[in-house]
Amino acid sequence: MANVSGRDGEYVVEMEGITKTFGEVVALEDVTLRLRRNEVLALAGDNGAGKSTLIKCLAGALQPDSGTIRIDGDVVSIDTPRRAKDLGIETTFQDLAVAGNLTVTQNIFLGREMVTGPNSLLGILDKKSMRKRARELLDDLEIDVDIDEKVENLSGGERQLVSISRTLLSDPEIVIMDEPTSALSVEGAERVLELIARMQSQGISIILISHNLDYVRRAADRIHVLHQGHSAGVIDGDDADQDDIVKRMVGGMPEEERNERAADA
Amino acid sequence: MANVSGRDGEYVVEMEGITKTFGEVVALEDVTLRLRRNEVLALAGDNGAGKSTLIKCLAGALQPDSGTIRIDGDVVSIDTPRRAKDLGIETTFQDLAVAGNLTVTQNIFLGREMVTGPNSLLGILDKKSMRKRARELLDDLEIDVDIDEKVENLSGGERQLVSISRTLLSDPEIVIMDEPTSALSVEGAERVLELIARMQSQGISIILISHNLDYVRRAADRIHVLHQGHSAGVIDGDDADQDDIVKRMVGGMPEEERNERAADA
Amino acid sequence: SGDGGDGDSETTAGGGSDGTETTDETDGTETTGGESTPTVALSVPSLEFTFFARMENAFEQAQSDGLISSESSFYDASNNQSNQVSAVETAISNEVDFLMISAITAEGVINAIQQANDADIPVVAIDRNISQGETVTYVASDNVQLGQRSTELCLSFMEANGDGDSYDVVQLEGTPGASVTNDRGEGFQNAVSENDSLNQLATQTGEFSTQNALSVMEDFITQYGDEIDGVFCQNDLMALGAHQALRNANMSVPVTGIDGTEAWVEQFSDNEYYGTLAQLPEEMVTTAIESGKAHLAGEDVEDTITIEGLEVTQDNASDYLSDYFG
Amino acid sequence: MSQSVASGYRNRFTVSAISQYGPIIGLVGLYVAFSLLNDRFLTVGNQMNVLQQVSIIGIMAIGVTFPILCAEIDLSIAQVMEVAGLTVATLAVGARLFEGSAVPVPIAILAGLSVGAAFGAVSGYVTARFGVPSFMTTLAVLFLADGLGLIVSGNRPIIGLPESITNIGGSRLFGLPSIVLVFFSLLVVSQLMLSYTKFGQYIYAIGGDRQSAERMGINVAAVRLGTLVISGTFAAVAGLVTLGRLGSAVPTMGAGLLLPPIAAVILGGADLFGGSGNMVGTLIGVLILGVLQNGLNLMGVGPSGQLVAQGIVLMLAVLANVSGEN
Amino acid sequence: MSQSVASGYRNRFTVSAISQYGPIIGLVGLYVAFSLLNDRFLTVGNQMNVLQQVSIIGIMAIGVTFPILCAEIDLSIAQVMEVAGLTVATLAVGARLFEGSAVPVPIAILAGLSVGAAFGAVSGYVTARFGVPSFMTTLAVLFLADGLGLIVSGNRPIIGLPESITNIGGSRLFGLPSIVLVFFSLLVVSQLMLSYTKFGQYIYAIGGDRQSAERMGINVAAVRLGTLVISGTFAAVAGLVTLGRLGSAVPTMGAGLLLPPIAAVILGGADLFGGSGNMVGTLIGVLILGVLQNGLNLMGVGPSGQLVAQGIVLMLAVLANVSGEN
Ligand SMILES: Nc1ncnc2c1ncn2[C@@H]1O[C@H](COP(=O)(O)OP(=O)(O)OP(=O)(O)O)[C@@H](O)[C@H]1O
Ligand SMILES: Nc1ncnc2c1ncn2[C@@H]1O[C@H](COP(=O)(O)OP(=O)(O)OP(=O)(O)O)[C@@H](O)[C@H]1O
Ligand SMILES: O[C@@H]1[C@H](O)[C@H](O)CO[C@H]1O
Ligand SMILES: [Mg+2]
Ligand SMILES: [Mg+2]
Repeated sequence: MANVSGRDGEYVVEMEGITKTFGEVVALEDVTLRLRRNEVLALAGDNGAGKSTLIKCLAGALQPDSGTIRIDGDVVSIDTPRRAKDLGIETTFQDLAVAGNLTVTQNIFLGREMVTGPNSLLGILDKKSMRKRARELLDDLEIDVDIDEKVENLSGGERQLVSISRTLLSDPEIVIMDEPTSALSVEGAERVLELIARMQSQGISIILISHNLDYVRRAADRIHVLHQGHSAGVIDGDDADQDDIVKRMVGGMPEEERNERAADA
Repeated sequence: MANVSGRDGEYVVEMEGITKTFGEVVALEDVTLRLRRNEVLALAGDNGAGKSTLIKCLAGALQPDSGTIRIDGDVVSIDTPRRAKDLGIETTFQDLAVAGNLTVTQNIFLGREMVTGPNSLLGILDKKSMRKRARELLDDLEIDVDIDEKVENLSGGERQLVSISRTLLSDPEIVIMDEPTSALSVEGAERVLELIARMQSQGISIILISHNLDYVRRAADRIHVLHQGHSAGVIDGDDADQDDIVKRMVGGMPEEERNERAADA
Repeated sequence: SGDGGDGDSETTAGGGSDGTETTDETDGTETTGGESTPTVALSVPSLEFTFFARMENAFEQAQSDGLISSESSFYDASNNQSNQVSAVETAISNEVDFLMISAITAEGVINAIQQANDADIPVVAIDRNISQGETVTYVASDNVQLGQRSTELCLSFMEANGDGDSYDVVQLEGTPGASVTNDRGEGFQNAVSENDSLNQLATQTGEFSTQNALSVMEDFITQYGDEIDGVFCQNDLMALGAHQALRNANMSVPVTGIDGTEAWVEQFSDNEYYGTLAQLPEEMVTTAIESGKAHLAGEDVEDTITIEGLEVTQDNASDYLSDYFG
Repeated sequence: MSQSVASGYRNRFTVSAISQYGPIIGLVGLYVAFSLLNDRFLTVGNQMNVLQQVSIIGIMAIGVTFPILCAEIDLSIAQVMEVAGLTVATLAVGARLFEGSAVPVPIAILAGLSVGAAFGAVSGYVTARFGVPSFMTTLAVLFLADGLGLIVSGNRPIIGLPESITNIGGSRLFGLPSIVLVFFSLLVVSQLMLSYTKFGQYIYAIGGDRQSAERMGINVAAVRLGTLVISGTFAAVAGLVTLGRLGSAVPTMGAGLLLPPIAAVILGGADLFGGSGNMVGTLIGVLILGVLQNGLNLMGVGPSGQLVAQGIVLMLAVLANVSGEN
Repeated sequence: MSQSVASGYRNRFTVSAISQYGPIIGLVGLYVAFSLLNDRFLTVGNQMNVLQQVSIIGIMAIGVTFPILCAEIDLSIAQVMEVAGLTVATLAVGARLFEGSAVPVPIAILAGLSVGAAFGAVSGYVTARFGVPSFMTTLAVLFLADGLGLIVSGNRPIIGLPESITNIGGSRLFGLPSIVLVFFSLLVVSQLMLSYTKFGQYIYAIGGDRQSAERMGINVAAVRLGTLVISGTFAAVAGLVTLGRLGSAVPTMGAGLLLPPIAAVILGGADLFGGSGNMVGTLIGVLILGVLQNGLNLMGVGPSGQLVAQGIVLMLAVLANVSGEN
């Protein structure tokens, strides 16, 4: 497998044998997920299947109980969201990580502010440049919100758009989006799909979680289905049919496939 | 218009000339919304159109700057969510009003606990009955969550399902659902649509906010479109075509219609 | 009143021995017979007050001099009434030979003292008395008297300083509700009513603290300005604050305190109208220890042993400092 | 709500034990350490002492647990405790403000408790009705109650209380000190109230997320007000039993009693920002503070050493608590 | 986060003025009232006094604003202030613990400030690293600092401080008291830090929602630690300028200084639960407390009346503040 990982290998992320329990609740059991370089991988599954838990392990928001994570072929331990960011992983969380008491501009730049002078904790904020850049960014994404409004005053969809726009600033290698369109209008969702396509064209590898199978099929190269904390197989996006996905979401991995796997091992 | 309101009138809710500003932001301007008895009225509109603001005025979570609200023909002032509940209005808020630090059962019953003995603030909780009833309720809705789990530990979709299940307990006259399916899987959303149909068949009048126009068209008798804080017309659900809705969402009320109205006045 | 002068102190009670000398006598204990180095406890209201810090030092001195055993404990109640009761209970648990206590308030330890009495542990009250229960003796200054004498000392300064026939004085009080505050206040009132030339201009609490006294004094100066002829402070820490406020306002009026705190007395060298009534906590401690031991030895001890306050002014300041802080 | 992830997802594991299992490690550690260091520590008598010593703080801590769980705070408890106790005493004896107009003991007690409830109602009303943070309203009540206490008592201790009053906090029943029985009864009642009434449930809901609770139809104002009335009332009960413990009513009896009860609640694992904690945790917190002080007292550690030891041990105890939770 | 709707949606209206416009109503009301009630209140001299009187609390309040904005608390400021001041004084004079080993003034000052920063670092580290609530870690530091203060000073005032030290808080510059200049300089620097640095921004982000801030990649631990180091350091600065204001170092100089700075911050409109507030608000809060006391002192209101008046006026002032916001 050495030839498919590493800097130029096939997989940019390999999560292997991930298990995560919360007390007695087994949220994930021996789940393996591989993200190919520059692909859009969708993660589908019923409510509570473990999708968010899985990507939180990759985003540094949770620590798996066991399993290994490889980025570009190297085993890494992602103990904080900061570490994930250092590894080039940018995440939009399902329950939006935004600071409601700060403005749109402040949220977009939080953690990577533009400063004049040396860039330390005491670096002087370049507020003007940030407002300008934020305005451009939102215009570019056709997001019509006041950049000086506090985020807690935004509508649900507006808040989600702000959170998504954050991913664009950091020049990431890997982008994870957990339900990025859930609160968006049809128009808004279309723009996010465009954004995903654009990111892919820039060489970014993307994990997309969505319950909207329409969007999933349009955007994804492959679809990884989770069922009650277990993998229920990976389907190629091109020949994905809605029924197959739903069947796996509801019933888990088809018998045949499971047998195949067992035989492999 | 006296003949169409009142206890037996056509409209169970009449919100007239509602204006709501936040500082300089005009979230709603002179919006009129009427909910017919026993209908499912969808409220559609782009992100930030003012949908949530409008229904918050009806749910007692916000006070409009001006305008009147009639319930069953009587002008009412709904100054708190408690008042709304007293008027028979049950609401699922977009940013889920749930108590994360309490269990599923506790959340379902919060504010209307079963008690043994006199029902005051010091009423003794009948925990056993509540757990039983909660279990039944969730089974009935095919929601598979642990009733003793803290709600903050649930997945996004599970949390939403718990919030929705609350509406069923209080025997409401009017139910407002703000994006009830946003975090739900296809399966979950179907169950909510069934639930809406069931409530309608029980004589409940419903306001449904959703960005999923598919669901909207399936569930709604009429669709009220909001555009940038203004009404953009009401469309009959039966002859609603997606393009018309989207056009109104994006461009507001069609010129002709606006002129008609002006002529009326 | 108005004695003082030399550094030697007198005790009015015949039964008390001269405390200052006993400290030097390492074999002093044997003269009392009985248990030579008893285990004792001393509980004081709060080490916030320099006065009690001096008691702590005297207590440690007594320990190292072998007057009391090294197991003896010193308790600081941090001005917390319940803490003091707890300290007494602990001392009883530890079965000390006798207990010395300076009660935060005379009444606050009634039950605790009752418990000590029940456990047959002798109690010596020191500095602040207790209102009920059996005590071997009460070793203290007379706080009413201290208040009166310090006020009158202030009056004598004012008379020396000015030439009018009536003098307006302001008073800075201690912690509201504390017995010393009430007693010294009473002494102050006595002085005012007994001396026709003395008028009370204002009274405010400085809570026995330097910075509160400073702020209050600043406000007094704003309000009364030159009307103020003198300042009586219920302790020396507040006198330090009053001094600072007066200095900042370029005023110079007599200030008197109570306690004989080193830092205050050191201010006297360039101010002839500053003074204090020194209490002698070291002597109180040694006297209390003597009395307790005498009681254990079956001797009779006077009910009260008053340690006369020592008037300290510029005249005797350096003697006082070298006698007690040298 | 802005709770860190780390503390969130283990809840299931320890279920409700989270805030009981954790804090107890610190307490057990203290018990082991002091038992090894001092023979008298683990005696029945001393353990009884500890219970008695913590009861007043304990009662106040239970009371203030209610507002804290509800994301409120009550800074007035020490002064309310004081004024309530003074009111009972002066009314029963017919002294000071009520000179000559003594009332029967039950009425005096009722009046005292009403004073506590009334102060809680004042801050509770302004907080619940106008949205003024309880930090500020209870701070204002702190001043009010303190002033009223001085007025009621004329700034002086009250002694000669009828036995029917002092017995409440100062007698023994079934071999146990009555003050301890009062403490434990209130503890049990309070825990039952939290666990089994709508009121208790609403406190957690509001403390966790006030806006959600309001939107779910809870009468938030009534509950917020209620928690502050309870803490005022419990403070008054603490004042009442203090009369029995001290044997008198002292105008400074609340001094130093603001921080310990609140600290005990937090030490017991409650979240200062509301929504989690319980009375068992508070009990453990109270015991940690009490045992620490008692043990150090028994060992005869001097005042400065005691402060340093308290600081270090407290730091270790909370560390043990927190790592016990994780 | 669980902030009520009512307070949320007006923010836009008053933009950042929300916590400046509101609280100022109470302050203006106080100014009007006292100006009418007393002629001397509005004189330049008295206003200068007020500024001086509030400076120490003000410096501590500015310092503790940092942790409060970050949803932390610092209970140790009063004791840290004390021990830092005592360290500077004893080192510079070569007294007490440092008997005979005086060091140059700059080194003494540096040592004092380092003591403050070190205590902040201890509580900050344990809080940020292990998730122990800062309420508990700073409470532990409160004890530690208090104990160390006793050890350093031997509990006696230290006088005879070099002018180079007392001038920092006790001289005049451009006609203004230096202590006021220190206060205002720190205020300005702090407000700039909050408004214009990443650190300031992160404080608000963490105070508003710690988990989100962490997920957005902020080094939450460093910022939490930082706020507590700042409040420790500012407390040490307060201790340093106190030496100048009092003209001496008094072991009790921190007494009663825990609550006022924190109260000032909250009174100034900051949220005790973090995420909103600023230094201008803190200044207003500090002034409200200072003016209230000064005005009542000028009017000669006695201790109990003063407490009652403070309670009532404080309640009215916060009510005015809150209604000013809405
Ligand atoms: N902190 C926690 N404590 C206990 N159980 C948890 C916790 N977090 C998640 N779970 C449980 O783990 C399971 C997986 O949750 P997860 O959030 O990963 O689901 P999901 O696939 O993202 O669902 P959704 O589509 O609804 O967002 C759920 O059953 C959930 O209840
Ligand atoms: N508290 C507030 N303060 C300031 N502006 C607000 C506030 N609440 C809402 N708004 C603004 O009012 C407008 C309408 O918001 P609303 O939440 O009603 O939109 P919505 O139609 O529900 O959108 P979405 O579909 O995204 O949920 C938005 O522009 C929003 O930014
Ligand atoms: O006698 C002492 C001192 O005067 C001290 O300053 C305050 O407490 C008193 O008991
Ligand atoms: Mg999820
Ligand atoms: Mg909305």
